[in-house]
Amino acid sequence: MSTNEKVNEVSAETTEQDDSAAGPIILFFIFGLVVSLVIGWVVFPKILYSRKQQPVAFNHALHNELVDEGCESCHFFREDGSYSGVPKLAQCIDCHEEIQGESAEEQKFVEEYVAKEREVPWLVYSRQPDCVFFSHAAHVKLAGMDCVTCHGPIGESESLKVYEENRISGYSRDIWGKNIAGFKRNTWDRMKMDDCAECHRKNNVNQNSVQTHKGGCFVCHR
Amino acid sequence: MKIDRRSFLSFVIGGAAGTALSPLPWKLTDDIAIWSQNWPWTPVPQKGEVSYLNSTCTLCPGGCGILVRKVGERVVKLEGMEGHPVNDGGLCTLGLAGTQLLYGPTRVKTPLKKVNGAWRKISWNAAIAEIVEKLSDLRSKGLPHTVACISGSDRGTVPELFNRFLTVYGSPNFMRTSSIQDSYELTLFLTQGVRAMAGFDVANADFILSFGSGLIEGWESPVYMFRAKSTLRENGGRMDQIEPRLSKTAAKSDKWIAISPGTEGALALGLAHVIIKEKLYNKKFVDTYTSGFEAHKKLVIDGYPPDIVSKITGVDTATITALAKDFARARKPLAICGRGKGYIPGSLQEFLAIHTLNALVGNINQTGGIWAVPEPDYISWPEVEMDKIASNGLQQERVDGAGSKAYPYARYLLGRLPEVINSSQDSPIQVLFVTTANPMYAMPDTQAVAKAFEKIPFVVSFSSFLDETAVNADLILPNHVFLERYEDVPAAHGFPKPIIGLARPVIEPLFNTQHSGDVIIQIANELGGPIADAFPWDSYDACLEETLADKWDALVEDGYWSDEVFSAADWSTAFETDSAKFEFTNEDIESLPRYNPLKAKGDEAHYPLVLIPYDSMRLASGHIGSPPFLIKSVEDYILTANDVLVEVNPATANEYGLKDGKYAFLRTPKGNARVKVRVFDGIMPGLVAIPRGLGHTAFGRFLAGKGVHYNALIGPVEDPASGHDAAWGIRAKLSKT
Amino acid sequence: MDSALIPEGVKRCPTWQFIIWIGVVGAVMMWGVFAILLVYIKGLNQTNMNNAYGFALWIWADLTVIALGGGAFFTGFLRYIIGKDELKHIINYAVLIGFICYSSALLILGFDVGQPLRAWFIFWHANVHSMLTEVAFCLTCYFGVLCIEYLPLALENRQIDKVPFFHHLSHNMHEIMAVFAATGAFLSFFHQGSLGGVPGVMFGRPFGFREGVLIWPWTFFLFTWSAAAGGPCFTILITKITEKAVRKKLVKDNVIELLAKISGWMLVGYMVAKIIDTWYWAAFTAPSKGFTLMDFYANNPGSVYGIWILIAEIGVCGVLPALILITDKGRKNRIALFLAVLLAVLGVCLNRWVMVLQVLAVPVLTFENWAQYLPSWQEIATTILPVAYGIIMISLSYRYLPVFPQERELNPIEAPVSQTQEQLPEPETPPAGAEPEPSPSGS
Amino acid sequence: MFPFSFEWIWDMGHMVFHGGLWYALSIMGLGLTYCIIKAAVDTAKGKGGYHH
Amino acid sequence: MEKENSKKFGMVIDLDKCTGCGSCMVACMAENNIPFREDETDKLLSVSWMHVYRLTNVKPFPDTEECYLPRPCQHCEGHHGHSPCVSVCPATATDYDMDTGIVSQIYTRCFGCRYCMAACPYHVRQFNWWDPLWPDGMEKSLNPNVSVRMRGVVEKCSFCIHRYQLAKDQAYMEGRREIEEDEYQTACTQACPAGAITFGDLNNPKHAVYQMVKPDKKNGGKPKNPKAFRLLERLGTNAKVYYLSSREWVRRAGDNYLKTEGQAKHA
Repeated sequence: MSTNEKVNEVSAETTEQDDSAAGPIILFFIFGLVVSLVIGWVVFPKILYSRKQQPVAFNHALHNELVDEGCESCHFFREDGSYSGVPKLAQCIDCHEEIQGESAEEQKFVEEYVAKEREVPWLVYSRQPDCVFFSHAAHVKLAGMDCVTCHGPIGESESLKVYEENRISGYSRDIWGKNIAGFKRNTWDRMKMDDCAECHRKNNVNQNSVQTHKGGCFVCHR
Repeated sequence: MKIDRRSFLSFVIGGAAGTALSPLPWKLTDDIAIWSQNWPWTPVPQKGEVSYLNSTCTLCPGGCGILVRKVGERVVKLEGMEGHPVNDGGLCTLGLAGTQLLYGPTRVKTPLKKVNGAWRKISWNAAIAEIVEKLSDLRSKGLPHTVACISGSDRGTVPELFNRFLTVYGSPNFMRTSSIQDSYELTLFLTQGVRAMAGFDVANADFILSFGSGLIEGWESPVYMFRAKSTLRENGGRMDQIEPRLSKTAAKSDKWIAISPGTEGALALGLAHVIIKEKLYNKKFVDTYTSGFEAHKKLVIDGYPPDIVSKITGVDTATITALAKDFARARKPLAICGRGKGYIPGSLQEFLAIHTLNALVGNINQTGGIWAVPEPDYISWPEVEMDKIASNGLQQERVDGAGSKAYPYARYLLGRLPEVINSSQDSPIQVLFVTTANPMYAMPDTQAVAKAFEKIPFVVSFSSFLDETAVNADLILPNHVFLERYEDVPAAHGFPKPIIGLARPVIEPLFNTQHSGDVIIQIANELGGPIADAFPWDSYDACLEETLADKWDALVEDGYWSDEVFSAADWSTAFETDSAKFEFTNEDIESLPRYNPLKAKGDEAHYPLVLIPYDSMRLASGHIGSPPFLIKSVEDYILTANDVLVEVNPATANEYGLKDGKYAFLRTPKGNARVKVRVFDGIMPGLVAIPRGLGHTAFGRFLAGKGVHYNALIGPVEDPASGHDAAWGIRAKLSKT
Repeated sequence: MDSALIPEGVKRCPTWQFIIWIGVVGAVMMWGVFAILLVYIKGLNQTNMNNAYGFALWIWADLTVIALGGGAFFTGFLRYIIGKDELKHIINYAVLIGFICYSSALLILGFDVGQPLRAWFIFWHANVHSMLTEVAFCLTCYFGVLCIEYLPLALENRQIDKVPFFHHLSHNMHEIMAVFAATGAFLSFFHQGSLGGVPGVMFGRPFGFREGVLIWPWTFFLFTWSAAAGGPCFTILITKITEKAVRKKLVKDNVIELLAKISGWMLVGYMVAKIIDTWYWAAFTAPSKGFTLMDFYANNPGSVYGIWILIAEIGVCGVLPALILITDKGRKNRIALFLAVLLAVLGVCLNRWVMVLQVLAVPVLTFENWAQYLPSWQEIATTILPVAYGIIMISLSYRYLPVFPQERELNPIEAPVSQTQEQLPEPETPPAGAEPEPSPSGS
Repeated sequence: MFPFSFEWIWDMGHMVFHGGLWYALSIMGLGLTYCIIKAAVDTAKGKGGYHH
Repeated sequence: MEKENSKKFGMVIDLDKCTGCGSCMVACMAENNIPFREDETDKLLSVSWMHVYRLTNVKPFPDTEECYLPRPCQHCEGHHGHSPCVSVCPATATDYDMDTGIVSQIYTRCFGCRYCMAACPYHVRQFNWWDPLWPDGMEKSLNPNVSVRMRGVVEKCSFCIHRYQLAKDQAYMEGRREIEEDEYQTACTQACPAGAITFGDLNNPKHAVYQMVKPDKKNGGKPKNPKAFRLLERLGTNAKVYYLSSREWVRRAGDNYLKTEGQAKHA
């Protein structure tokens, strides 16, 4: 308390400040610190992302059992080397022209989409922005990588997780990663440019840049 | 504990520290940057499966094969079809910008009817019912011949359907828009006795002598000419351009010979003079396969010695002599004519004079020469059965006078129509169909044309776009655009071989449009009787498939059918004249007025300069208006903001005190305009040059209002020999503002 | 009203007069702010820049204010590193001017870019080979230094100084100011130079391109040198203008003359270097690219970029002021001194103008023409904004902070520091014409 | 700017450039921190006013 | 720096064949989603990756001659990838790729400082002064293989790099690592009706571009073909776009020369 008194002495001489102690001042500092930390780490991510349900609760595990060629049965390559991505209704209709099982979701799918010939507005967790050129052929056909490396074990999932969309950037949360601080544990936890670059660097793929001696821009950009 | 200023400050500092230690500011900064990379108002093209479809471009008469790239259900790009005989992978600016016509804002999206000057949407059935009522009415009054049709072409199934409809309905007034096709047809008919199209084997020639033809400005089949020109150069061939202005063609020629405009025919006769005098002509051909040579010889020897020709044309005698010798001594010399893109027919005598040069060197129906390509003959529909009204109607003289005593050789004389209508009390045409044509823009003397159209009680436009004619029509029955419909493209203009292209729907029609062929069939069916009987097809597509019969599969497979082994008829059988020879001159030709350079309209004292038009590949000047990409590609020395720049020689600019880049007033007997001046060394003194394809009033904000319309400044000049418009310019005055 | 904030022992104009003054200048500034908003919302189409003039008025203003703000680093360098102690009487003002210049420069850079929301990429994704990266980093860091240098002055405000913490902070910062000044001088040397490097490394633009040593073209050194020479001149110029405006002598002549003398010799050195550079460039560098000197100055519309520029820059605005400043007589003559610093400042402005705009205007492709450019009103408004902002900053600082340590000595006040001060009409920064009555305390 | 950013490489250019940068930043940061801490201590000790 | 099997894509434009028709420009616009505005006559405000210049011999009538010169990005190599624009970009938004020799431009990285535009003597770099907006429905013709640029960034010709990317995908699908010459061609090359543009790998002696100009690797890529030249070769840009012309004045217009320098300096 003695230090406080000295402060008071000085300030009493020179200022018209109210008397106050350093203790409460520090308390206020800590209070401010804690509040902002809670806001930044807990509240902010909740506000930043909107949560959206997929139109149909799709069961990857179930489908995976029924098809012959694994993921490529539905997510296939076209002849020109382009990748089809999320299946279109036309593919689903091959099996789901009529209701197959007893699932309510399937019924919804058939009635809402197949019958009305409406494409399902799937929300794509791995959707990259327009400036990105990602070649599935280079990774799957040339490098022989498996889907899990980037997409994780989504093939084993029985339902689709909630799609969290960044309200500002419009990206899926999976691009930045679930962790708001941007840390990742698995190769599939994050899909930012640095994650692509990291793997390319490790495997010495297209390290052609004059500027960075790393990946050339036009390898992944367009 | 009091909350004072200091504790609050402390709280704020703590808060700031905590915020900095949380992801909030950093993530927000990043996300905002990402937002700026994905602004929602910047479109993101949808991905999808890529497919390529063969088709044929119908935006000009060039007949290029195209490859349509689709992504999902969108048409993304038009490219030239590799291996196509006409364009082999290349494509012109207009074709490349074709997607902008498909998706552009100037499409007519549904049938429209003009009610009290405003457009009203109308159903197809109602629109057709209205036409049928009008037509039935006229027919019952015995006036079927007052129905006319203006069409961009008279070949292929769609024009033939229109023509057939008019015939069985009882009107002779089917009109094709005029172009150098008319002049070349007449020329071939008069000298060789054949009804044929002119084909030019430019690629295999070794000396092209072009009398103002814009070989690389879009003359005939543009891409074919480009390719042929490159091949000519690769083979070491030469090309000389005779033109008053340094056009792109002139610039890309080996030699540019500046000539007083309108005197090209005289130069041709002068060249003939030297060739004959020096006995450089092809003796074998002239002696064996021609007639009338002596008369022709007399004409050119007496009338066109180099010094006189030099005076007429402004080309010096040495150049004339040297040019004639070079031309005659070349292995495969080819003389061509028809100015610019060839959208104006020109003087028949000029065409004859230039064509006879080819005869002198014997380069007719030869490799590297001019070929008479038979008109397409794949359409063989059953003869129509006409009732009395129709027969009577067809007995009437054509309203444009074509084929009459005054104009015995012309098939169509659309150019005369405005004058005919304007000079009669009531319009001799009561109902006018306009298809694949935009006469209110493309015909000279826009004001007179507008006045004439105003007098026609009922104008029906079949245009896909809101063009000038459609805007002023009473009813628009929008056609699908070429990417949404089937249509045969019966020939590629100027291409030396018969070829049929197939335009086909690569996309479902975007709007409530209908194929004009179907509309005509439907109208015919509604009218009933013999008219309906003449159209036994369920639909246009059925008609087309049936018509093309054995060629259909090839057309669908490849996008075109071509007669690879075709070669023009041998000299011994080629000429179907009375003499069965090439006739330098004959009774018919003799009966025509003698060659006499056609003067530009206007009196010299008031209008000291001469205004001439020029064409550019970057400006569509046919019935299609330039899409945004084309206008974007136009040079800044042609168009600046909304002002067109007219070219004048520095000497002329000096004489009239005109400054480069400054405004000036351009006056002609037909109109006036505010323009900007471009002082240009590449034009003869005394001339003013203005580009065609600008000054649109329709086609939306990307085109309308830009520049000045040449046709608003000029009037037609009737060629006494053919009746066609042969105006190559008009007298003008250019003064400082 | 605000007498409690005004330093002791000096007189200032009445509050109402001050408010009107600030209001007028503030209005000009708001005009600029409006233009900035337009640029932010609608984009750079609000300017008359184009694909030939990617850099224009703003970049010129940027380079110029940075060069002229060079007085701060160089005076600091002389005061703290070299130990020219007299300069402590003008260092505050030099720092203030520097602060204004650099904050303006950063502001201009902030709206000059097409995508301000991602302008931080320049730091995050830095390309160390780019002169602009170097500029951005050094500029920001040096602005930090200037803040640090300006802060103690701000803390010396009568009321703030009463808070013991701030009082001590200000004192301690003064104590180690040499460290900051040294860092500032280091940073300044590099970013002034890097700005010179901006045109100097453009080997596609023969007008700007220079050979050099290692990665640095000669313009790198010339820019640093000219900033060191021209910056103090600007400080003197603004000091003189301020003295005129407030009708008071604020800095003693010996201080000004010392700074002027140093500037003069710096200018001499710079001129020698500049002339050698120009000669070498005209004789060797440009001809190797196919250009003669006159290709850069002739045949352009209206002779906007005529040879007069070179004559004006080197002769009239270079050699002449240098000669005035190195002579005792010249420095002592008030008019000559004023003229010399003004010319030197104009010379720097002209040099930066040429190195930004003429570089782009000269046709390089033989079939192109001279590019022409006239700024739009939005560009002019935003370029005037820093001037208005600077005047406001100077007015506020002068009124409330002890900017000029010698002011009290030079302008003693008879009456005790009390109410009377408020009643006396005291001139402020507005031009003399705006003064209601003559100042009682002119020197 | 940081060794973990994509553009970073451990070469001469980066070491010199960023070396200088971080050196300057540290001096500024350390200097400022020193001043603030010293000012706090001085305030606590209740030192009197200075004149400069 | 260059790897063993690295490519060096380049272009040869035969000015004797080029007719200045503008097909290359329009093909490029359609391929690369170039925006358009109502008034595009101020070419210094207009975005067009390919621009056709008009050259003249500056002689009076009737000796006036003209030549047309299409100018895509020259993809300068400079010395070891030190092109005029690449090293100046502060945010590493443009780069030189040693594997292809292509100068890249990343629009989402660019923040619009325009230093690269100032550095490029060819004016190939253009700024998006306006938001790119398409009239309702016209955005349907956009090519999904090329990203649409936003306002405030610089863009330039990419040698249709997306076509290279797609061609490689096709090759990978067929189990190949390399692509053939005809599998990767730019949109302008493909469209040119006169066949004036040739595109290929300048490092590959089998490719037409190599055979046409015979670049002298030891001599900074200078063409051995006397008819060939590059624009502003003397600046040391080491461009990858070569031009052919049989006319001396045209070749001379490709670079700056002192009056004292002879007529055949470029050789």
